[in-house]
Amino acid sequence: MELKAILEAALFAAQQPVTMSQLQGLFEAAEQPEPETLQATLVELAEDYSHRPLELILVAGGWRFQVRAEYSPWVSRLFEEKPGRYSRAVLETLAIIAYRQPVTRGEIEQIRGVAVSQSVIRTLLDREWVQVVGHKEVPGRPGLYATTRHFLDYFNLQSLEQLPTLQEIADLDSVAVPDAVQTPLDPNDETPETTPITPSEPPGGAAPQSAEADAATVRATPADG
Amino acid sequence: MELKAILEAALFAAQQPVTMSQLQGLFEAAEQPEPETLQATLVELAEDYSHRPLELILVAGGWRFQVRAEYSPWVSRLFEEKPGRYSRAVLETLAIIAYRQPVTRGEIEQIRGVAVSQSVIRTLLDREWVQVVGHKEVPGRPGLYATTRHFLDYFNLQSLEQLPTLQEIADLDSVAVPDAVQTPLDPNDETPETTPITPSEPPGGAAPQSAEADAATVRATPADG
Amino acid sequence: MDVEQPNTGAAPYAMVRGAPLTELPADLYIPPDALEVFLETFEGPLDLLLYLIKRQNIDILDIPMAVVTRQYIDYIGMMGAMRMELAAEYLLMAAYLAEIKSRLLLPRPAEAEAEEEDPRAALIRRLQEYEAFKQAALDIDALPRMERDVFEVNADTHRIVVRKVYPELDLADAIQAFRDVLKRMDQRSHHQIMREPLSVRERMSSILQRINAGEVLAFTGLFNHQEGRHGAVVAMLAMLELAKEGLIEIVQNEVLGQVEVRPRAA
Repeated sequence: MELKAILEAALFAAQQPVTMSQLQGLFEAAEQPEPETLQATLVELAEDYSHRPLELILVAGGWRFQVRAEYSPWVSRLFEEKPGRYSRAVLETLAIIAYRQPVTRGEIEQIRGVAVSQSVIRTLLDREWVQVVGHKEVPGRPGLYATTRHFLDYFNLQSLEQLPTLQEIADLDSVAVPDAVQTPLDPNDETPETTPITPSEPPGGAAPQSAEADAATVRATPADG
Repeated sequence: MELKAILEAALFAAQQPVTMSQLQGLFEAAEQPEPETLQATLVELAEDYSHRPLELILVAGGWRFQVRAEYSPWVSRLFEEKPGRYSRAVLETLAIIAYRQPVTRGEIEQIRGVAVSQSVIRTLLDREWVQVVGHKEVPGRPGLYATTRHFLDYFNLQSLEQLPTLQEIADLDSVAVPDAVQTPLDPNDETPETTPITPSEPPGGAAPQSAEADAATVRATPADG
Repeated sequence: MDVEQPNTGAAPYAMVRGAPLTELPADLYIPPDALEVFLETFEGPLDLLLYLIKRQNIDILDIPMAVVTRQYIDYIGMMGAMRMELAAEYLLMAAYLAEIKSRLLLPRPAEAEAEEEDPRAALIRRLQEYEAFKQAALDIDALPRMERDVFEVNADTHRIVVRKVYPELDLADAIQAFRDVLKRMDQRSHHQIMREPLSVRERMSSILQRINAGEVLAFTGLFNHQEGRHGAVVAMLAMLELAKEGLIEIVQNEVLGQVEVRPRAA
């Protein structure tokens, strides 16, 4: 039996990403392929699929076949349940855990400036995207949250390093400390605020760009006087 | 997007066989392929896979991809569970069956002083170390368990006689617990019971008296020839 | 249409520039539902502040505290006027902003200025940090995700034959376990267990097995000449034991006929 075909069969049979050592374990000790051979064959297999509706990719948990994103308009019709949309609270909390792990709930709240509800944490734990990896040795011994391998697998990542780069936080030293007097003198200060605050975004306007869009609109108005 | 590729994507994404009407439902009403076209495309797709480790087949519920049986020797290893260890109950039950065969579950329980779960028996039957060699003609007709040829083979024995005798086992025991030495050697021992675990009524309803009755008879016979 | 006004006799909506705000600005119309939606779109005071800043295209590093503070407090005031449940964090932020503003207004000696941090620094840092994570949340949401963008492949595996892997067992462990059983047993039973040689028990099993397989055994067929005297004794004992336990019948159908061994009828 050809090595490539065996790997292909196993990768399709597995319900999860398959690690290199699992792939080696498919063979009797005497017949195990060298890691280099295995690696080369997997790359070759991935190339074989380059024009197929499936792709063979490497994520944190190992190698897996998946249906390409281009097909989701059709494939998603197979599933009655629509994939969950996550609230901003869930996504922001996930982002903070991903970039700042291990982190306590208190620290997350500190960054978000608002309480993090139990249901948000629950959602992330239930999805197995985050887990408690320890407890901080401070009063109350709060849990320390970190992302899981499943999180990486789910978001098609091999490691945390592949996360989008976090926006840089400008060095405050470079900020010109303005004259204390200047600010109150700001001409805007005298103008009463008249900008209508009617939301321009429809409900569900947690839409990513809403804030920017609003800003643009408002800028165009003479409201700022 | 090519029809065949869309079908391929959907068939791989589905967790169950996909019916023709589900496949049609992947498309907007205006774009739905004719049933004949769909059918012909599926047959073509199945042919594409004729030399692959997977096959596209039609089962009662619809079409599905499956891993070919020839790959079992390798793929099987993905699903093999790591063997654990046998519980104490399994070890004791096996030993009792070996030394006291043919024996009912009720009799085993009487000797062990605790119940023997069905899963313990199941484990030994699955392993083909023991088998039912008959049924005792008492209410419930409980099965009589005995060891198998396979049991002897596994432990490299030619016959049960190669097992240590009970006397040898008892002697081993006596090394650890010296005051127990006398007891087994003296057939007329009058010492009151010292072990708190008195076997209670066997659940299997196996006549508890038979063993004692036997004992008397057999003791009188020249057992060792 | 005017927003319903609360009784002005009691608490003002908010303090704006030191004066109680008891009336909503006349040109400020907010449909009640809209405000609710509006508030829900904010993830907290930092989010609201960021919105106010971005809306005016102000550099986050150079926030005009007075403007932002006033706008912020106006919003809080209006939300209060709408009798909306407002998270404590929003009120806390209002107080914090007011504090920064007042510190900026205080004249500071020149020498102290160099050492003293801009009172806005901490706020700016928090806003920047929050903004970074707000963006990161969007970035993560945009990653190709299982179940939404890409799909796990499923191939049926029921034709794959899975070998069962069993634990290994050392005979010594089983014997050790048996020793423990013997130790636990009461002494009388112990004797009963002790009495029979294993060869007899083994023979009992094999006779039963043959009978249950449907064989009618001739009594004489149970003896194997090659086993010699010892074997004959074992066979005899096994048979007697089986008969005694009521597991077999030894019958002779006619006088001087063949003696047969068969399972005992129920």
